[in-house]
Amino acid sequence: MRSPPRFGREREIGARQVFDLHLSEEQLAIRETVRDFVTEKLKPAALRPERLEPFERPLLMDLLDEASALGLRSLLLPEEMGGAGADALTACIVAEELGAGDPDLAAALGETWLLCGLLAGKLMTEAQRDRFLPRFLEDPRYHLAFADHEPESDTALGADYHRPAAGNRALKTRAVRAGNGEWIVNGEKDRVLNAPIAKLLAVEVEAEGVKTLLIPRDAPGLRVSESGRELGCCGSVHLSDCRVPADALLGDAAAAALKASREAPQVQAVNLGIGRAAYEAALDYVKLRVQGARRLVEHQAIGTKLAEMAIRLEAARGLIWQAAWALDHPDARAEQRQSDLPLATAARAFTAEAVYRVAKEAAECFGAMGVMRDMPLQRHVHDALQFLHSRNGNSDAKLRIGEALAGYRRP
Amino acid sequence: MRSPPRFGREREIGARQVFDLHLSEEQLAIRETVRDFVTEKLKPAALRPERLEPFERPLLMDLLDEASALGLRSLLLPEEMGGAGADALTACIVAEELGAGDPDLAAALGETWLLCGLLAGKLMTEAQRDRFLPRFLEDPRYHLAFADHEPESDTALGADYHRPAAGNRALKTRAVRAGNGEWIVNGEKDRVLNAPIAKLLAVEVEAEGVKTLLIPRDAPGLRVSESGRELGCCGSVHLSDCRVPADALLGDAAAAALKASREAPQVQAVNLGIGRAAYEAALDYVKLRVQGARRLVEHQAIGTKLAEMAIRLEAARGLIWQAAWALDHPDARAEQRQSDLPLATAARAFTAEAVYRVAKEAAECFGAMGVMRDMPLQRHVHDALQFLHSRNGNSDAKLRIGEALAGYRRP
Amino acid sequence: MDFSLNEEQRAWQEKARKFAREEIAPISLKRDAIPDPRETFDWEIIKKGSKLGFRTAVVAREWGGHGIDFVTQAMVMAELAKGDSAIAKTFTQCWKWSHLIAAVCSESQKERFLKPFLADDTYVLGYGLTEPSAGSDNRLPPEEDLKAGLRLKGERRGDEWILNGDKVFIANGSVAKLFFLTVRTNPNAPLREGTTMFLVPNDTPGFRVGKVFNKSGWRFYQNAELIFSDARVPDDNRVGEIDGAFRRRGGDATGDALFGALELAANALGICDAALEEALALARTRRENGALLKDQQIVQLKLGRMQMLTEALRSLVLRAASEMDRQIPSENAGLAMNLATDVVQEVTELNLDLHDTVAPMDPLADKLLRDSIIWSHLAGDTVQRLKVARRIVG
Amino acid sequence: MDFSLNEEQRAWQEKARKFAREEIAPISLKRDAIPDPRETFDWEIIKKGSKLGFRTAVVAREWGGHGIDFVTQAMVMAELAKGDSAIAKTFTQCWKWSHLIAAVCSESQKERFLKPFLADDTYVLGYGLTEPSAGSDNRLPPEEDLKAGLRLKGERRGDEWILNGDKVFIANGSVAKLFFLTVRTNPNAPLREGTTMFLVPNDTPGFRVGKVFNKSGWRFYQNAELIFSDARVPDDNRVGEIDGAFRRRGGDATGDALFGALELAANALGICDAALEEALALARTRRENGALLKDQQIVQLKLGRMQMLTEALRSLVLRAASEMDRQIPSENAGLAMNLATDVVQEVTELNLDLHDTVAPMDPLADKLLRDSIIWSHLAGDTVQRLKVARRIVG
Repeated sequence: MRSPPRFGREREIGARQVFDLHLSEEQLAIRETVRDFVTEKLKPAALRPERLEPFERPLLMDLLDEASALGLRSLLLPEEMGGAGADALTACIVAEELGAGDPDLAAALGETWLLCGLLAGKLMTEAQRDRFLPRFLEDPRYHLAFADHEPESDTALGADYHRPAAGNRALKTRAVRAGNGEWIVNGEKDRVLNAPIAKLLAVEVEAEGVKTLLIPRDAPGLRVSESGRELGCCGSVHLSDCRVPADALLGDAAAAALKASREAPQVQAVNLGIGRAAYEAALDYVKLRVQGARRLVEHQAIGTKLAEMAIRLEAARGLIWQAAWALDHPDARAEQRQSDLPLATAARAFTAEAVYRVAKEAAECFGAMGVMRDMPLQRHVHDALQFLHSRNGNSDAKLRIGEALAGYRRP
Repeated sequence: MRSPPRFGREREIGARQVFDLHLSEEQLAIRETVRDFVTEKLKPAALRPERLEPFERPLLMDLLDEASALGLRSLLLPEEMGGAGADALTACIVAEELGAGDPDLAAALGETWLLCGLLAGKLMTEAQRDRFLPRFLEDPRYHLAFADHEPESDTALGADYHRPAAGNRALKTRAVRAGNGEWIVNGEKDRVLNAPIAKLLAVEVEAEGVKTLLIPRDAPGLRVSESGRELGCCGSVHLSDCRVPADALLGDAAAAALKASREAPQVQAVNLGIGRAAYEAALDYVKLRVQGARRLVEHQAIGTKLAEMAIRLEAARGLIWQAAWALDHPDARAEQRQSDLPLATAARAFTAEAVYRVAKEAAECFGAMGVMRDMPLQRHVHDALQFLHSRNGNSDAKLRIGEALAGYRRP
Repeated sequence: MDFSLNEEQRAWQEKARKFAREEIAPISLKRDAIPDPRETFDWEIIKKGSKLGFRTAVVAREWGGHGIDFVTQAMVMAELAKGDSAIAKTFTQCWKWSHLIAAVCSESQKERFLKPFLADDTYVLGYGLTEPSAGSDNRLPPEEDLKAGLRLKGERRGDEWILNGDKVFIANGSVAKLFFLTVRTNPNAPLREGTTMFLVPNDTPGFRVGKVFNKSGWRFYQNAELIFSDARVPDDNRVGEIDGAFRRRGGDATGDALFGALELAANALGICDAALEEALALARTRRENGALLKDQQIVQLKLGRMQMLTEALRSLVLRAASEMDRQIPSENAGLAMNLATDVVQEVTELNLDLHDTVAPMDPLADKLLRDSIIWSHLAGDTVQRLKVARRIVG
Repeated sequence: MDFSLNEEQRAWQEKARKFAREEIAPISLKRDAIPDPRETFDWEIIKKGSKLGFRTAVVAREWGGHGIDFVTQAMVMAELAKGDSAIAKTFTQCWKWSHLIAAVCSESQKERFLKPFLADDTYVLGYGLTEPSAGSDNRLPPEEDLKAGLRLKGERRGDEWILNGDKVFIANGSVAKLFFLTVRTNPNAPLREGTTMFLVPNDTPGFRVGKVFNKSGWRFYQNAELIFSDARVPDDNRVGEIDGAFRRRGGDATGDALFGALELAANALGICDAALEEALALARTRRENGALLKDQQIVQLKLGRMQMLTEALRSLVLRAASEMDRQIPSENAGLAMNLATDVVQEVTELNLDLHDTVAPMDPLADKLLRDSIIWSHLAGDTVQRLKVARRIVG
């Protein structure tokens, strides 16, 4: 059993286990810090008109740097490696706060802290880590990306539900070994979060099986193009006889671990932040605005709507935190839970629907202002839609859960 | 700060607080015990035809006694008084298990353990407790009831949302003092859970303000009639010059505390048990039944439905447990939570809708068998409906939440 | 474009409305509350309705029936169902199969069955498809398993067919005088090519009624188990070709297959009307904390939604019926059946919800909801939605 | 009961369908993608449509228009909106107020405004009610606060009225040549008794267009701020009686008030048709892991639901329009407007959902959904539902 990392302190071994929803002092402290940053700096910047357009929103690099300077870029990196050593729950707490301010920045920064924790903490060889860590820690703009998706590839379960995968699933990005041991990579990846800002990319390739190569941004033959229709800072990675040394190869466990990280609860926490921002904006508004000689909130229909919004967000938060905690406590689940529910996927499906509905209803409270591009509400709706329809969407998530509930294991 | 009771052991003071979803050993043990009882005895009995009819289902008194003998009747009674000293979370865990077996029995037993914890643990004077406890502990059929609702009384917020209460809210059951200090009570209470089996009733009366009297079942002038259209074992209490001694009066805090107990999370846990029973029945069935040359669960539509059911139940459980935990930790909430959400009410609203949908969709998986009275599915749908439409239903719950979110305090 | 009813249509609607209000509604809750499912049926209401023409309304005029068109059928079904959905269904179950008698039976079969049907107020019809382990597979035969589906076996012996096996959940099972039964006559062929239809009177030797199903809704309406032990049916009672039960019916684009869809949609509409009427009456008279319910926003919103859904369903039902009368191919009847499920359940749930604060589980609101739940497996389950959707996607 | 269109109705429908397919749809996504809201408008498409009669379609024939009935209006609106909802709305916004010109303007006003409107392909109309802090209060004036609602002030000075104040979100605000404006002419009376309507040409001295609103959907359609600083409007431009703006309109049971409801319902129907068409095309051609999308159950169920909702809406829209043509009082237009909100949003959400695995935020699916969100505040918010519901509960 691996000892789960805790934010700022190792967990006491042997402490009596007891159901407890208290956040730790450290979690409260970091939430406070991030919330202040969001309120004072991120939110005002995120509400500038150019950030309210739906696509091609420039990433707020200065604020990304500031957030990195708070230590967030290395949030999940173990303490002994110079990171904050936070656990998955703490990552969710931080991601929600950032997401309430600016989901693009939250997604970008979250991707880096997630990957640095995973790569350095678990997947790299010691030699790889020794090369990686100093550069990562020294350079405040050292970001990370994981390139798995390929154009025209079919990653949805869809037709293969409850059947062995068939069809168009083989990777087209291929790596072959040169005589000197170098890897020569050719192919294209798209929908890669952080591609435009990453200095190191973990790239999934076909090389007699699925393997993962660490490719620096400045490797010869690697080119990145930005794409505008996704949340966060996304792009395509073009690899044309791109050469990396032999020791760029990660171990065989890397592919599965990186794939699993796509479903990290912190991603849903960013979305939850969007929902919270929309809900809080609506709550503030309906407490002020008068219609029919009463404040809006004093109308039954509005009070009911707000209650439903608040309930949905609280339920989503519960599922996300539960999934995060389960990630930190893999054994606890096996021992004590009867449910076969894949919690992270369940949290994704629930949160995506909940937040979209919250954002839409929050916008409705604002009347015509809810659809104006210079107001934040339409952006919340748009961002929530992107979560609802990213990574093959909720239909795919539910099919995956359906398989798990039936005990079906993909061969 | 009151020290929250723990099941079987006092909580370590000064232990480091950390978010932890582990159930304690004691919680796991009691869950196991109750689950065995439900599987082996309660469920088979509950599936007998006479228990599948919608109304006037006879309470399974023998099994109620057996469950009492397991110590459940005094689940929330503090240990030093001879009870199990469990916390609200443990009560939810037990209530869910019982609810999955037979919600009527769960509701009846839950009412007794809730009221004994509240009355003896908090509301009775020492003298009252000294008289009450020996009788309660000795008699395995000593059950408790709280009589607050009156015929034709309007307890829904409805027209009074966000406005001071008006209209028809005053209690009609009145108590007056006789010369010898005795209370003479006249009036009628209806929809009283456990009225037909309770040996002691806490009765809300008007006596220059709202007061609560402890009235034994055999008090002269008290008569109980059974009513069939509610879940659990319900009835009306008729009081006609009913006389109780002066020391039957509870302190002034009792009225509010008993009122608040109506919203105890364990009540929603019973409902959650109904949803789980329906879901588990459906899951078993769709894994077996073949249609279109595939097991039902291998159909996308069914897999999707099951996923949605499982997610909803998990989210409901999260809210219920959170509400229970918050009840056990009143200070934690004040210190750390930003939400004004009344968690117990939120858990009720969410669970009621979630379980009804789960029960309905589970029944649908069974085709025509889902509507047959000799099958459990229609009973689950019916029971879930009763939860959805009890205590003024979800519309009222949401209005109450709406008021809380807006910071409105009822004068 | 004209939505108004002609004089004859209005007359039938009015007659049905009056019968529902004066005769059906007063007994509806009482029959529903009877615990034994064999006892819920009432021949008196059937006889009364039969005398008014509701049992035989769709038999062609040349055969002595009333030959009402689909729009009239839809309106009458909705009116009757507003009184009691299950009683309405008992009548219209006869319509479904009098369609068939008239359309595909031989002259001699018409003489032997249609005439007594027209003459006898207690002659009701049943139809048997579902079997203990073949429900959905009959309605949507799987492409991957050609032998799935029904197993009631029919073997030819001289001029007779010997039937062995069971049917379950059979409509009007314990009260019908005549059943249309689909029987597997070629066990080695796929469902659609090995099934024959027979007319089986209830006094057929070797046939008996088993269990009457104890349903949560539609309690008046009898669904029963039919048991066949060497039951002997003359070949004269065979409908259409041997092994041709499904072939025949597939060719009819506006006939009985669509009628079944329209029937469920129109019947649901009647339940919606009943629920809306009950809800409006409550909201307009009940006071809560001194104020009429109808003056509360959330009550208004619920009532508005109930009416919105009901009128959407009514509009689609009328359109589908009108298309059927004009033989215009369309998926609207099937879509109306699917929509009916969503609408009737939400509308009856909202009605029960509005009664929340008045009393626990208001008996009428509870009954309307229980009746509506029947739609889940008849009209709105995955199979019934896929059937329609697959015709749309092509 | 007859749902079919007559020859003239079909001809208009066909003309609209062709124009939408050949002229509107090809420019729809391009205009939508223009970032500056002042630049999305395109006079060419307006001129082309105007020459075909779409701008002036509802002006009475005796005044030189086409006088198409409500059923035709509904069909044409749906067809145009299938090409682009916002372009369709630009045309039909003129219908709304050409109803008014014809119905309530004096002969001299008709001469001065209706004639130029008919003669000029770029003469479009606008209407102004909403103000910075009075939206819902105008649509559903509160009983508890009689002075709530609009504040644009009009003061009589001789033969002129002096207007001061702002209007916001005004339809066709930056392109209309003539506005119908409601103005508070008696600040001491409740809204319904102190408001007068004026015809205000866009070259009125003291009037100017302010901000053009940057909407997320309906980007082609111009909503603008109108600013009045001592703007001078002759009393000849007054419509109806002084302080009578609301009184007049309340009396018209099937006219412009209902037209607004029908317009939103029919326009939404067009979006649904576009979404369904896009979704079906995708499902029929796109392969996923080797199999066509349309062969998957969940895809079939989504498409079936899209069509079910769309046909329910179409049926209710047709029924409401037909009732309006026959002057039959009914709440169906309002209910259709409410239903349109639910339907158009769910249908466009399902369409976007079906595109999930293909590409992030498919541009057309995204646009259709953004357009549908507009319904939230125009047709489906609490106020618009309460307005209809209160008429139902009485």
